[in-house]
Amino acid sequence: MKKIGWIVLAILLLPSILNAKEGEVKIKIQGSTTVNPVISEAAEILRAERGWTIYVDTQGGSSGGISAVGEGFVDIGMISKPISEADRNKYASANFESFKIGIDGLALVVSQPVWDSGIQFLSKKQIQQLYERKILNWKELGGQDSKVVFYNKEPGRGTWEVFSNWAYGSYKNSPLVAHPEVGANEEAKNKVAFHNSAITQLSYAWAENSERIKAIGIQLPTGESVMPTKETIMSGEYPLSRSLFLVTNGKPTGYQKEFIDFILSDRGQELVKKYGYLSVR
Amino acid sequence: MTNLHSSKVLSVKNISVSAGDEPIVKDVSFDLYSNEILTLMGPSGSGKSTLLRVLNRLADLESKLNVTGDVTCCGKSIFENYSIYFLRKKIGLVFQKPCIFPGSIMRNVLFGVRHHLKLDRKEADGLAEEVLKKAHLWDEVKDRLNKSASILSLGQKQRLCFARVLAADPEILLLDEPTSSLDPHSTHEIEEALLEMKQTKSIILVTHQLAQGRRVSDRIVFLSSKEGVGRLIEQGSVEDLVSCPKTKELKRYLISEV
Amino acid sequence: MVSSIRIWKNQLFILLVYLSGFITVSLLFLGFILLLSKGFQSLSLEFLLSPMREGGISGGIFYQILGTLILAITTLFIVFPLSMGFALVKSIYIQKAFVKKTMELFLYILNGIPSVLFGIFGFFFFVKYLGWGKSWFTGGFLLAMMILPTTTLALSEGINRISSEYIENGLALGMRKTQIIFSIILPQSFSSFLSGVLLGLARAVGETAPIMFTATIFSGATIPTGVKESPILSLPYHIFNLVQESYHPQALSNAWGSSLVLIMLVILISGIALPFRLRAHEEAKV
Amino acid sequence: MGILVFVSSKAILSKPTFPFSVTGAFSLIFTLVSLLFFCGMALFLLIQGSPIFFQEQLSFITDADWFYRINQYGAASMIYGTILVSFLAIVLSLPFALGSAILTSEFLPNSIRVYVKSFIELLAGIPSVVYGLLGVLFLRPLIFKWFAPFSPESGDTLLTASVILAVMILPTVMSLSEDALRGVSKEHREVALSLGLTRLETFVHGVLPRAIPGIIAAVLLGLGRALGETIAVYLVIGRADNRLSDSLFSLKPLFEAGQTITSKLGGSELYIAYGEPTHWSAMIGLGLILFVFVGVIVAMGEAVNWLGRKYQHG
Repeated sequence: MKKIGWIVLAILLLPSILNAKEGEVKIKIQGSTTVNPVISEAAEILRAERGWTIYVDTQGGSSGGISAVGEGFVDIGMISKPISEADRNKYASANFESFKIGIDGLALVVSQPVWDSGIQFLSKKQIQQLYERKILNWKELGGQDSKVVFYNKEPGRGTWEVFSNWAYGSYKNSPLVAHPEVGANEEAKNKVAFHNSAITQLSYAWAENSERIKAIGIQLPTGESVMPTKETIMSGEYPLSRSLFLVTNGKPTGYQKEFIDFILSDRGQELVKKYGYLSVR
Repeated sequence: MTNLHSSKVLSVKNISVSAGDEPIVKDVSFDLYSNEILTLMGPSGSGKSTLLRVLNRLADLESKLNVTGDVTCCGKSIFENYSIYFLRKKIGLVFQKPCIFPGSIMRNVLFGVRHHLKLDRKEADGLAEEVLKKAHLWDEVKDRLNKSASILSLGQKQRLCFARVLAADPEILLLDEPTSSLDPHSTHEIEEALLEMKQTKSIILVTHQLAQGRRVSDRIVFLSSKEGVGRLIEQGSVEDLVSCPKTKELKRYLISEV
Repeated sequence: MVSSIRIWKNQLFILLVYLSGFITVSLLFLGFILLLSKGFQSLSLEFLLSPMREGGISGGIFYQILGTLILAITTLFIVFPLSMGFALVKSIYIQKAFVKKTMELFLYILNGIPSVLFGIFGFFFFVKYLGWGKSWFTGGFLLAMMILPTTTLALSEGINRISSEYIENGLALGMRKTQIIFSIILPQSFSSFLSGVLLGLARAVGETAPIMFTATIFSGATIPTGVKESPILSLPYHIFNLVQESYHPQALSNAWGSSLVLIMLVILISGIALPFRLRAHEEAKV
Repeated sequence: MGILVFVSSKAILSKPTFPFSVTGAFSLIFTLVSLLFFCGMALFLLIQGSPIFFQEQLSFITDADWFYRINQYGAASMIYGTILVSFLAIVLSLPFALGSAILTSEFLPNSIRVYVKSFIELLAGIPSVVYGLLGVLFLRPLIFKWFAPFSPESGDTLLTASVILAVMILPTVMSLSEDALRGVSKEHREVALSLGLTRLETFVHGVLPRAIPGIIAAVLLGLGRALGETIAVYLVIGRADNRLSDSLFSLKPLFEAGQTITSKLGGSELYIAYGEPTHWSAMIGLGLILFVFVGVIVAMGEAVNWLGRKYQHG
């Protein structure tokens, strides 16, 4: 017991002993699953080529990223919405620097059967009624007779905030609703794909050319309707779009700056395009 | 007649033991001289075993027992100026029921002593052989020392326990009815070993078999239970007590045993 | 003549028992076989040894396996001495029965605490309050605390089974308390202790909730250096992420593969525990 | 005299090197580490979880709506979800668990029994995230198809969560119940059978009375595990807040998405809550409620054991 005792006491005191060993390049990134694919692949490339250690965590989505940067646990935050005033007040001590790395449309995707039954364009009004559960069956919009299931993005997510800002002017006055929530984009896409009469907010890049789910067009107040495509998003004709940002606390220096520059470089933007987003170039 | 030139090794002075308020043993005093076999004899339930456990302070463990009176060993009281561990090394106790620890015969023999002494391989083997010979078990186990001890017979196991106690080289040996459940051959071996042991150690043997007491012991302390409390009735040499018992309890016991 | 109602009721009872038993065992067996077959389809050496790519869609699970092993070893190193100390204090050093009983009740309550509460407390205390960020050590420590009750109870049951005869003989040989602990008590209760530790470890390896907030991240962690801000990947959390991407066939097959590897690990650990459990069982009979 | 003289003169080891027992010291330190951790955890739950109770008093438990954006916290729907899912899991798993426990302990010969028992114990060890995987891939579409007449909202419903939990706790409840049944000595069965009782009567009158405490303890342990399960429930319950049905016994909520305390705690709301005092306190308040639930279950388990022991000897 004497020998084991000394060893274990050392293990319990390990934390203070071991963290003296730093020095190796370590970048910590946390945030939205919308931005994650681009950053994860970039991290893999940089790890292979330059031997950097880059940790990527997607818990909490955009708000998770902002809080992690605000509290200094993470060097770079990935967010799929602009930094709002509320974010700045919550972390007064941090001054957020954001770098736009791409543009992404935000589509409302429906299950394939809903699309096939004729629901291909919806006006903002109709979307609001769906969101507030005033419309409960697709046949009220001329579609198939089945119950509407609205998978709502978790309020902490950037995608949700951008959707609410568009639908209700500002997310603050969006109504309090109780839909089944989905967190990451993967989960949202997964649930709508497996369902036959569901709708959810999803990044356009994720919805583009995938089976079993379809991105619907928006009927503008002027009457004409616009389908979300790379062109309509770029031209701004498609109203629902947002930029993707990397956020740091104060001016990024050293390896963090190099990382952000890499994303903004041609190779980085190639990755942005590879995953269906629009490059900032 | 006690051999005068030998010194007093252990003396028990008015020891009484009670469990809570109910007495078990009342006011017992006797002395143990060096190189002598003293037998505590009497019917079962006369507190013989309890008394024995007082001598190596195993009784301290049972919280409900309280002991009054004193026991001195080589002039010093065992309750004050002895480290309890050293005391138990000096006064070895062999239990009635043999208790074998898991492991080989060799490991069992050295089980006690290896906590007291640092012994290298050679010393350990030498010591094991020495005490196994003293316990008259060597010839039966010498070629399977590393085999598990559980395969031994009951008699062999008891002799192994005897060897285990001897390994720590105690000055005084206490034996609590060691042969009560053993076969005649093992009983004879142990009694032979005790007689040889007498040259170097002093021994207290607890038994209720009169025959064994007469065969082995120099002196006898006869205990009996009056109104459920163990009392010292008579003590003296084997001849005195057996040939001319003074008290009626001893007489009744001798008749019932013969 | 035994009344027919009794016979009929008896037959019904036997039928129901056989039916429910058969359904349960066969369904569970089918599920298990399905799990193994799906898992084996996507298992390959390359899958086991290469790092993860594209968020788990492609590439292997090497660092996930490594992370899970790091967690398991840390948990073992922490729970082993802690529960040994706790059990020794509870069964040997403490004499008063009342204190022993409260310590035992304490363990039963802790055994019931849901694992997510360990995750949240870990998140608050280690990640945020102490400022360690996500760290493999926190994960190992929390898992160790989670299975501490199981292992401690296993050891103290082993100790209580030792007959006082052995201890009395040890005392009579003049052995000190520490020597008695190490040469009599621990050797004889060790097999039930080890089986408790290994079964606890098998459960800890599969836990996700405690490590989700405190030790694992989505990608990028390899071999942790130091303790602060040194997260790891882990099999359960990886499966948790892949399950949510199961529309993607490659992600789905990776999920099956990872599940199979995790189950293999659990079976391996419980398999090692088997001989000790049998020996502990024998000791209980003796 | 040979070795013995040599032996007694050697340095006597029994004098300790330290004034106190090192093992005792280390055992105490390690016990303190464990006690400190768990008291810290209990204090954490109490101190951080109680402000919400002071602020909302009982409405935190009775109010169903949880809208953290306007700092309105009501845990009723989650408490309802947790209780409904856990008890339904027990109800669904008990007949099968007991059935197979009786089968293996009473009817199966020893050779087969060992294989079945070790297979079931193996299943008890399978991690819950793997059950989640099975649930998402097989159970969800199945529930969606089979219960179409009840028009379930989607595959993720309280029912799916209950079934997943039932399958998860089945092995544990079964193997513990079987231990309880095997605990009854063979003589009881032989005596009853020799009196001409049928297998059913032998079981009901001979075996069951003595095994009841063990079985109840097994059920309570299963319930405790069902209450505390996070990951598998998180994946299949749909995570919809504020779903509290008006009447307690209507079947409708079973076919709708819902939320339990664990699925809320397991989500990413924890990240959003950190830093907002009331929101954080509400989340930890949920943890406190769960802690109380489990404490009650364990206390009931202890009471059953204690009663069982008392009547066993009575």
